[in-house]
Amino acid sequence: MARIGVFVCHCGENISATVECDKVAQAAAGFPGVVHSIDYKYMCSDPGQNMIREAIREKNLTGVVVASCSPRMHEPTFRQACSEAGLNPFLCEMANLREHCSWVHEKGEATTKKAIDLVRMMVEKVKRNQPLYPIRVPVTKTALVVGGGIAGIQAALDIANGGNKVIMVEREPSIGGHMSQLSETFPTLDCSQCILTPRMVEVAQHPNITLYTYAELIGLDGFIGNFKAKIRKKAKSVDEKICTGCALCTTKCPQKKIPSEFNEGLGKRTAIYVPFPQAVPNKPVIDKDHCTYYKTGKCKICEKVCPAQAIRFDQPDEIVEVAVGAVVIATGFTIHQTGFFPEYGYGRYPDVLTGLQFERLASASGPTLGEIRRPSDGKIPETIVFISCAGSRDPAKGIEYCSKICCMYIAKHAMLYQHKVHHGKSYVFYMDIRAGGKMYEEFVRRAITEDQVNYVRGRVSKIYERDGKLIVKGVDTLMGAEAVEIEADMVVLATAGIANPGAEELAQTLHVSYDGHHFFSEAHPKLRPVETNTAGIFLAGACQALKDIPESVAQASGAAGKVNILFSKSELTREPLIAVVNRSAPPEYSTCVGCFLCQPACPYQAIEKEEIKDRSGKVIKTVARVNPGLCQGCGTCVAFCRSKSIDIQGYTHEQVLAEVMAVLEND
Amino acid sequence: MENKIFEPKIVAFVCNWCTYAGADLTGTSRIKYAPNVKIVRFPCTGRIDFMLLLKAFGEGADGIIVSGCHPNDCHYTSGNFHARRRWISFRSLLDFLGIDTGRITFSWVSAAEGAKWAALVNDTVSRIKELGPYTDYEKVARYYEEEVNHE
Amino acid sequence: MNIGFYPGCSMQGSSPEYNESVQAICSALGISLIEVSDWNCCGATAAHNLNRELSLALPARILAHAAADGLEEVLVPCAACYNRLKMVQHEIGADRKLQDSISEILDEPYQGNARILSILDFLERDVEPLLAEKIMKPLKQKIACYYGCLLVRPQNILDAKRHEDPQSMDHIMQLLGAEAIDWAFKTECCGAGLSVSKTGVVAELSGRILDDAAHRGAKAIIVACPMCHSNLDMRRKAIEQHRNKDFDLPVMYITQAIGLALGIDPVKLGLKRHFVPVNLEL
Amino acid sequence: MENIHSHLGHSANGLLQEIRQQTAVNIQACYQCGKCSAGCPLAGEMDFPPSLLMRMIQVNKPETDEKVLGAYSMWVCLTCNTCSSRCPMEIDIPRVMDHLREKSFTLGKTNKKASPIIDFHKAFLKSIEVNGRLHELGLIVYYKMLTFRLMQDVMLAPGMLLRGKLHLFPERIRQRKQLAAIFKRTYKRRKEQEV
Ligand SMILES: Cc1cc2nc3c(=O)[nH]c(=O)nc-3n(C[C@H](O)[C@H](O)[C@H](O)COP(=O)(O)OP(=O)(O)OC[C@H]3O[C@@H](n4cnc5c(N)ncnc54)[C@H](O)[C@@H]3O)c2cc1C
Ligand SMILES: Cc1cc2nc3c(=O)[nH]c(=O)nc-3n(C[C@H](O)[C@H](O)[C@H](O)COP(=O)(O)OP(=O)(O)OC[C@H]3O[C@@H](n4cnc5c(N)ncnc54)[C@H](O)[C@@H]3O)c2cc1C
Ligand code: SF4
Ligand code: SF4
Ligand code: SF4
Ligand code: SF4
Ligand code: SF4
Ligand code: SF4
Ligand code: SF4
Ligand code: SF4
Repeated sequence: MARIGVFVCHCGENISATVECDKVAQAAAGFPGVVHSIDYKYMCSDPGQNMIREAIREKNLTGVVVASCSPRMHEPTFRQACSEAGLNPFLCEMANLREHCSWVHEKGEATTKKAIDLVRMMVEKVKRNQPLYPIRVPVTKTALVVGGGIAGIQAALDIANGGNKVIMVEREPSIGGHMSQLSETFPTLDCSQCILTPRMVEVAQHPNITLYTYAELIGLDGFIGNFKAKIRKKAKSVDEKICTGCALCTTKCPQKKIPSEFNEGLGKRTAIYVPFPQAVPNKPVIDKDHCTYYKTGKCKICEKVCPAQAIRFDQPDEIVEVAVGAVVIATGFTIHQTGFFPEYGYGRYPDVLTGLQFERLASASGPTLGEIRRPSDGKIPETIVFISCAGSRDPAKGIEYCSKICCMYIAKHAMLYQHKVHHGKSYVFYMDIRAGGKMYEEFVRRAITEDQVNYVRGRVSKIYERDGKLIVKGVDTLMGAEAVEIEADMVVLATAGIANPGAEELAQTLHVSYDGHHFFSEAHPKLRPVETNTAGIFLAGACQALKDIPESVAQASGAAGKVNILFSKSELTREPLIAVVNRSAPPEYSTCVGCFLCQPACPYQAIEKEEIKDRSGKVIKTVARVNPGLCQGCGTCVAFCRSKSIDIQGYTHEQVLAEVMAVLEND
Repeated sequence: MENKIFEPKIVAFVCNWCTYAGADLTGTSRIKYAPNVKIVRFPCTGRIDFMLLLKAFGEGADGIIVSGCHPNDCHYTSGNFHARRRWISFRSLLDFLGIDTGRITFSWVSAAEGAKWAALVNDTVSRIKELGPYTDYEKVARYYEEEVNHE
Repeated sequence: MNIGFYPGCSMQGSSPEYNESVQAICSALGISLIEVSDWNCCGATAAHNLNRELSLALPARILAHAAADGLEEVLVPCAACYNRLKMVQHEIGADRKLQDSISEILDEPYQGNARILSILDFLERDVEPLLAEKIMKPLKQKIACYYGCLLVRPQNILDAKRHEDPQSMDHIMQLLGAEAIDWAFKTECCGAGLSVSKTGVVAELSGRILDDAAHRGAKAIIVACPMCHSNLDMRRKAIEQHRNKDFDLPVMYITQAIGLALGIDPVKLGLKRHFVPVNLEL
Repeated sequence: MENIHSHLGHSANGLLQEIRQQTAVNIQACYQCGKCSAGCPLAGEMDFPPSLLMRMIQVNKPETDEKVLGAYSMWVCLTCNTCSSRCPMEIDIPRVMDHLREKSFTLGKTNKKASPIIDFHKAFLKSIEVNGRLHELGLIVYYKMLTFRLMQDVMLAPGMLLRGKLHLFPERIRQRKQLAAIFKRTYKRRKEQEV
């Protein structure tokens, strides 16, 4: 006989303001099988949990229903409490009276009635629950880090220094990401390369890290602790083991006019190239799309000049498969290009730049060796305009969110400009200055008060060119929207930061969710910001949302910490909410008829064939069997099985049916 | 009794990862909606076996909502595709049983779409109110019993 | 398919040359247009400013007549009429209640599904493909294509491509052999409806347009709107007085330019009706 | 001192709500970036540039609503749609201007400076009401009667006549009665709405 206890929570006033909790408890007391029913102010508090533990012991409960908040909030809490009192944790269920009832309905009879129905459903379900026991699976102590920007680098180093192996996959020929392109960094104005390069080198040299550059992840199977990753190493056309990095080839390549990605199109590179001097690894790759040989079959100059004879034109792409226990996604972000902005000229004016282009101009290693010069004619701009929120906070044409990093880098840019061009005039058109961070507001103030940057509050409506000047039409909204027209020599747009192209496909490869803007979704916006909803896959850096360097690094260390926790044991326990194929006594053995309709339906290849043999080893019957290590408990197989031989523990036919009947039970 | 406003009984079959969480967000965002709908949680819409929907109609439900993750966002890769595919063949069964397909709302609500969940519930409730109570349930119940006995 | 034709008041009144040039190129290319029967004025800015219901009802009556005439498409060369008709169609089309209310005012059911073609839609689709072989006198000049506001905004309702820097006239002019300059005032407002009541404003706004075009070396401005034309052509004296500067810059309709390239007699194209004489070396 | 608390009004039936209800434009979404004013070709003519006008409506007080209805801005607005085509929040300012014009006109609160503009519109409508189509000469004569701006544009008339751009006699449509009825019905509705 079932002996169920019901515990109705007020959640302070969160539930009791619209649901009459005492009535719910009274009603529940009358449900068949319920032997204990009370309501209390805070069930999750210590006294609340104690009430549950005591009731289990005193009344010998065989099941518990806590009618409180979402199970996504406190299921673990209450299951833990039950198990402390000796009740199998899977005999505890929660009725969601808060998120699904009290918070979404007005106070009234109907709401209390719905609460009662919700409790009845869970009581009927829990009566049919079975004790379940966690599943243990082994853990492969190697992490895969996808993306080698500052976030990926930090995560990889932290994991590796924790004594675990790391495989890093970077799409470009070098690691470093956006940080390697930056000139100086706010809020301290230290040189980006100077602080980044040592870490890049450390990654390359770390005994625990295997680095695959010019590579991409093309598949991921398996589950937490036991993933199998498929990586395509694109052919570099250079034998990395032999190449000495002398760079002779790059000086002789006749293809010299290819816009350099690293310099954001402001500089040129060759077809065989190292993206930048501090690249890691510092060995060239051949860009097949631009190489004369690959296009016409003639050239091979690089091969001729290479002293090490390292060029390999016929090198194929290579696919490697690796076993990993966890994944850190750190693929970063990208920015809108100026062609995105109609009213700013659809990218037609060469002296309208993106912030990243300005970084390259301001960088000592950039195409102008750190002098701010106009791309059109090489002149030093006397008047420069920075435009904030270009495409950000613009639901009409761009994105509705705030890109978060640009207010700060605009202040930095204006400051750098004033430091380099003392007599120059700089203007910043802004809507709000978002400088929340340690020493950030002080930094912006310094730009305004010390470096004489003119901040004008208003959004620019149009930019056009006239006689080599860029006419910027804005207003000063703090002057009653008075027109402000500036004849500028250069305009820098703080263009919106957006998700990387390919983020959506990557999310699908990894089976993680992503938001409407293609940023990867964290498991919980406040309390699980570095995890994804898929166990064993973590997030670091700007691929989750725009972030500056300190935040990217903090999150990366957080993700690395999570990975190291996972790797701290060689086995991990998983919730037993998985599929099982029933077994019965001979001669039937199982109601499974061996049709294997379920097998192709399973997205995790968890269903195997099992042969049932007699003593002599003769096969009597072939039935399905679920591999508990692989099954994720999605239940797809269940819906496919016509003979109802396969069922999900925790969501069995019987349980679900009982819930439905309980909802519809007439009153 | 006759004058009582018709308050339809609606069961929602939702997946744990997207729609259940989306409905949680509706709560966290304090968006109000009609109390007629009660949620039954599933690991994935792929788990939802359509005989269960028939059972629900047979037991007197006036309407049903099935909602899970958006295509390509299924926590389990592809469960929602299977559900979708099965739904297509299920439709003809509904026609056969004379159940207005308007009584079933098939939708996607992600964990971030709290407002969408509220709108979905409200739309469904008002549509079912227009359709009126479902009365043919004995016929469905009979079919369901036969089908189960047959197996 | 029959292409309907709504000339609107300006083409019959102050801008007969626009009408003449449209007719001239159509007959040269063998395209026939069917005038909407007993059409009325679209109400223009006036109705729009003072009486919302009237501003919806007047265009609705035009659409009703087009429907009664069995026209699936109506060419509306005047940019102002085009804009009003499109806006009204959009507004009424999206709103059942409004449809009922307008039907009541019209005293007949609202029928507004005809496809409304702007001159640019029409030229791009029906004229451009025929042009290549028929160009007799290429226009070898630097010209500035001026679109104004009414042909491109609101961009989503009018479905205007590259609304900040439209290209369709530029393409046609290039086909005719001209060099279409890149300039900044393609879609700036000329002052349109204020031309009579606030002449000073018009002089200022239109002046800026002339100034930029002239500054960049254009030898003519090409327009597709009677209001733009009258502001830039008829009111030239006022502009020149206002800016204290003379502009040697004729203003031609795109259809006149096409007509010239096709070798049609300038008189037939109404070119003699301009205030600023058009004597381009062609 | 008492004004300190009343800068922002809480009027429940001010212009803010009325515009939201009747035109579906939510002015609260305006975050005062000023882009509309920066692009508006007529902002220099206006007493309140478009963004400021939006802010005044947001303030939602009877006093500011009065100022808005008496503003000159909407009368010089040309519905060029520059503002709305660039507004990041897609606020349909021209639609708001329409509403303000009609309301201000109906309530007789129009700005004095706007009279010539309004008179021109009136004359224009009269011409359509009578003929079904615009008769420029008639329009100009009628307009001059309303405004006494006898000399303005007179210089243009001979040139226009000469070039066949001005017709002495109006073109008229056939179903003038039907058109007159349309006019009447809209005027009647307007009266009904007022009460
Ligand atoms: C103009 C500008 C100025 C800035 N200035 C500053 C500053 O002064 N101070 C500051 O703190 N922050 C600044 N930032 C922000 C800073 O750039 C970011 O915080 C930082 O780069 C985020 O690092 P990340 O590793 O997350 O991403 P990223 O730097 O974008 O790195 C991502 C890496 O992943 C790789 N990748 C992408 N997709 C894949 C894939 N599918 N497979 C494999 N690899 C992939 C990319 O190639 C890249 O190497 C600035 C940003 C901009 C745009
Ligand atoms: C009015 C307000 C509203 C907020 N609303 C939000 C919100 O809506 N969303 C949001 O994300 N964030 C919000 N925050 C921010 C949020 O409160 C903080 O981010 C968060 O509390 C920081 O957590 P913490 O653990 O770092 O610090 P704290 O919460 O301050 O915890 C520090 C703990 O350390 C203890 N302690 C201090 N010194 C010692 C010592 N020497 N020895 C031992 N113990 C010590 C303290 O007693 C305290 O328990 C809000 C903050 C405020 C002030
Ligand atoms: S158990 Fe949930 S509902 Fe109850 S007090 Fe805790 S948080 Fe609130
Ligand atoms: S020349 Fe040869 S060894 Fe030197 S960098 Fe090129 S490939 Fe490497
Ligand atoms: S073969 Fe290609 S990479 Fe080598 S030198 Fe020639 S163009 Fe450059
Ligand atoms: S960080 Fe500043 S500039 Fe960037 S989008 Fe946000 S408010 Fe605009
Ligand atoms: S579908 Fe059912 S009966 Fe068929 S093999 Fe799978 S478990 Fe067995
Ligand atoms: S529940 Fe079934 S379909 Fe889903 S993973 Fe497990 S075995 Fe595969
Ligand atoms: S552009 Fe739009 S958001 Fe900006 S001030 Fe104008 S109305 Fe407001
Ligand atoms: S529509 Fe009116 S307010 Fe908007 S930009 Fe044009 S003139 Fe200015």
